[in-house]
Amino acid sequence: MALLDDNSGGKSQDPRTRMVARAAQEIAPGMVVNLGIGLPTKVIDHLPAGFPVCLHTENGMTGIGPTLPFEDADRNLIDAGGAYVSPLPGTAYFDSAVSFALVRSGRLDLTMLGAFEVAENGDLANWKIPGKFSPGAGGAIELAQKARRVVVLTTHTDRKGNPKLLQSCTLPLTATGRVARIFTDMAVVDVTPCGFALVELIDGVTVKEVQEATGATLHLPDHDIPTF
Amino acid sequence: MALLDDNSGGKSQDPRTRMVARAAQEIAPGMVVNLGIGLPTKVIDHLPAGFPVCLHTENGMTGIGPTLPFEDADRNLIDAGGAYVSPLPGTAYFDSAVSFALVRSGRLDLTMLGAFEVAENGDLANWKIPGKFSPGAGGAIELAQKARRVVVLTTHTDRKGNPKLLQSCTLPLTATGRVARIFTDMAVVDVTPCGFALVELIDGVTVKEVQEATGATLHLPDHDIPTF
Amino acid sequence: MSLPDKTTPMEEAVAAISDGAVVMVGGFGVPGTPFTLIHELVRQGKRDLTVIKNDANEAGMGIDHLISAGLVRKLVVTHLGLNANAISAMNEGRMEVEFCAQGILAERIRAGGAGLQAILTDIGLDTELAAGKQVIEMDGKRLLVEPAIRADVALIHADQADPFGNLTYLATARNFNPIMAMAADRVIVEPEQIVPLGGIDPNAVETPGVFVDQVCPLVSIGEEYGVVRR
Amino acid sequence: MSLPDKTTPMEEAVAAISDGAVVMVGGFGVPGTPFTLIHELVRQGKRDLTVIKNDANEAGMGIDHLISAGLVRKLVVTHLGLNANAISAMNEGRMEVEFCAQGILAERIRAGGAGLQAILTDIGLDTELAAGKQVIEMDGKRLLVEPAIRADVALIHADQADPFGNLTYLATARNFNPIMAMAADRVIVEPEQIVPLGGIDPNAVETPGVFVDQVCPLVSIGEEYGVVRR
Repeated sequence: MALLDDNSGGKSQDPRTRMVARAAQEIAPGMVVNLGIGLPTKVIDHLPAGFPVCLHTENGMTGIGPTLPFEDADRNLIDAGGAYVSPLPGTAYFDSAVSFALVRSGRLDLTMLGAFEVAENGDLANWKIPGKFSPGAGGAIELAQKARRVVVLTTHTDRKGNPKLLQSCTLPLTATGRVARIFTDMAVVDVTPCGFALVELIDGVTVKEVQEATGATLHLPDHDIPTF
Repeated sequence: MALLDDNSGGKSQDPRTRMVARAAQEIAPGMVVNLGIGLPTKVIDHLPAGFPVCLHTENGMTGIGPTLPFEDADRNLIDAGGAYVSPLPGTAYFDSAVSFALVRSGRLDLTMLGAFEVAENGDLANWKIPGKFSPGAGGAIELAQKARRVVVLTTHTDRKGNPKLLQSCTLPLTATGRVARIFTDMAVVDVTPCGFALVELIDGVTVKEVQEATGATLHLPDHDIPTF
Repeated sequence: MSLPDKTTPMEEAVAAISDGAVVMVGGFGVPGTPFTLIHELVRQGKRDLTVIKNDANEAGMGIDHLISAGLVRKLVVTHLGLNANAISAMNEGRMEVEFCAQGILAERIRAGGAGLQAILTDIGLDTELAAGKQVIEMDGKRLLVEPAIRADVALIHADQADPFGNLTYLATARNFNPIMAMAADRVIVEPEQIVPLGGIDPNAVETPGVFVDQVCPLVSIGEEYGVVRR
Repeated sequence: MSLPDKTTPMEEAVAAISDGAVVMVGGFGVPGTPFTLIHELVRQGKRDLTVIKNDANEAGMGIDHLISAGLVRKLVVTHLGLNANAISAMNEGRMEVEFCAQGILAERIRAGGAGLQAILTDIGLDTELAAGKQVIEMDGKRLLVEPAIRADVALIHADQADPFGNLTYLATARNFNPIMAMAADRVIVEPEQIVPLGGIDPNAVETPGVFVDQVCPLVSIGEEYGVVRR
């Protein structure tokens, strides 16, 4: 719950927390939203209490309420990442077929996903590093391919400092041309017909630093770049 | 409930009632059975009380109990023919997709259907008389094509006295080669690789009479023909 | 987090349906038929409709009001033997009729609701219902390609609804309602009862509200919802 | 009319599973995983199995016991990132792994349960999951043919069962259980509670008993069904 303070008061010093808090603003009232495993799940902690949003988890639930501590958990109630969650008034449970019916038939307004790589044409790779780590795609292929809007939350570079925003993906794809926006620990970047466009910067990060950490050209606006 | 007497005591004078009572004996304990609209539905009245059978109706129910009079009917509970039925302990309701999932995936041991025409190769026509009466097939195509065993209940001839058991059907087909046995108001006839085989006769009907009312050769057994 | 309220006056919900719309209508016989929504559709005189429904109801009931008023251009149906008006309209060429095997109609609608493009099945392969349909071969077997069906609007009758649109159904009034409630761009529900958010056990929800667009309060359950003496 | 009793001792139900069987296993993470049936399968040492499951559980839990005992020839799965044993068995070639998009695995199983032969979908068309799959054209669009999946046996965890096999599930323990409970030649259920016939509201039944073959009483709900501290 400490994260909530970052939302209501001054900005966190931690760039990842700022990224997550900024991503939370992407959610408009009334949306149906799926938050992918990992960083995206943390977005839930940055939504104001009572915010009108229907959160979906692909293991069979709409209307996710706050995450629960171990002591209060219901053994039958997890999200797709295994976190113990709670119901809201109006929650519904359903099977895995219905859960993806919702995704594929266009009832999901927004999904936020993690990434190994994102390309400047909107391609996404997040399920397989051949020979190293192949966890499987879970529900990511359908989420990426069918949500009305797909955004990515990711560190701007991997642990070795290599860029994750690239001219083209090198890993097996999850979906092609579907990513609209990327939230990182340095910036907000849009995918446009011309490639990556820098939209916002985290306070204290320079355009030069972001460009150097990016594996493709960042198009700049002709106005000052807002910070977050 | 008067029909129950026919089952427990002497034989009915009405050949149709005898046909229905005879057909009821086709149901073995433990079966899952669908009774088609019309004559087949009446089979339910000839099952002994508490007989272990799971009756299915395609509008979304397993575990059909006795038919109810108007006064006791539940407005939300009908069978596919519109009769008011009752639940049993263990009844389940489900939607139309699940209802036919059950049929197509082989969970239906037996269906009893009505017929316009049956051919000696087991073809069935019961949904369309072009230019005259085209009610539509409802669920008959799937019932006829996928139930493990398909039997037909029908008068031996139509209202004008024309045979309904034929060398080949003249009307649009419901399913090909699926009918195993036919119960009529004259006889029980099996569909065999050699064509129609006379299995049983209603008391008082002769082989000659049945053959004359049939539009294809009736193969006879080399033993006496039982009556019912 | 909280879930939005989708309660809408029926007149307003139906007013947004266009002439020429493709409309799915729940129900199998009387149970589950959205009689009040149908009446409002007739009252507003929406025309040139394509109606997708299991059956044509009976003369003087349900979608027969649409058919008799000449508002139905095409009917996709599995059975219409109980409605002489529908048979006449079909035989006289006043209404186009497309017959579908009942479970395949259900699966095509479900496929539409599930965001699939089609199903492959051997049902009806040897019947005239297969005429004109694409056939493909898989593992040496011929199969019919049965395209998914979606509608512009689905008219749904439910037992209970909460304001978010979570729904329950009773007995055989369920039938086509849950699958149609997933397969339309706009899903309009007439529930017999509206309960507060949280009034339906989340394990008992049959149609998750996320599929539902408008929940229209019913003023009363009329005679036509009742037991029909035959 | 009355409905038969399908209560069966678990040892007997599992004994009838053959070596080499294709086995569907319910569950998504801990909820809905039939841990006790899995233990009995390991105890009886059934081998050369093809297991179809959403995920590989975690090391030391659920189907990891089958994998670690070398009883799984092939695993059809959507995600196994939480089980290092499964990843090793895959990487070292001791177990064949077929990945499937999660919702498409659900739909292929559902299609098997619904007696359909395949579904057509655009999901995964531009990914390596499409490799080797049949592609057909419909209305000018390329679509993948995803064949239906059926199993010899499905192992199901339910909340309540009656003796006929009508089932209910709780919260997110539902997941793949209702669809797998329709898609196998023999469906074996471990319910947390067995109630008398009539003890489940017929409107609340999630899996109709007609799909279920054996209902196996559970002696206890062990620790592994519980809340996992991470």
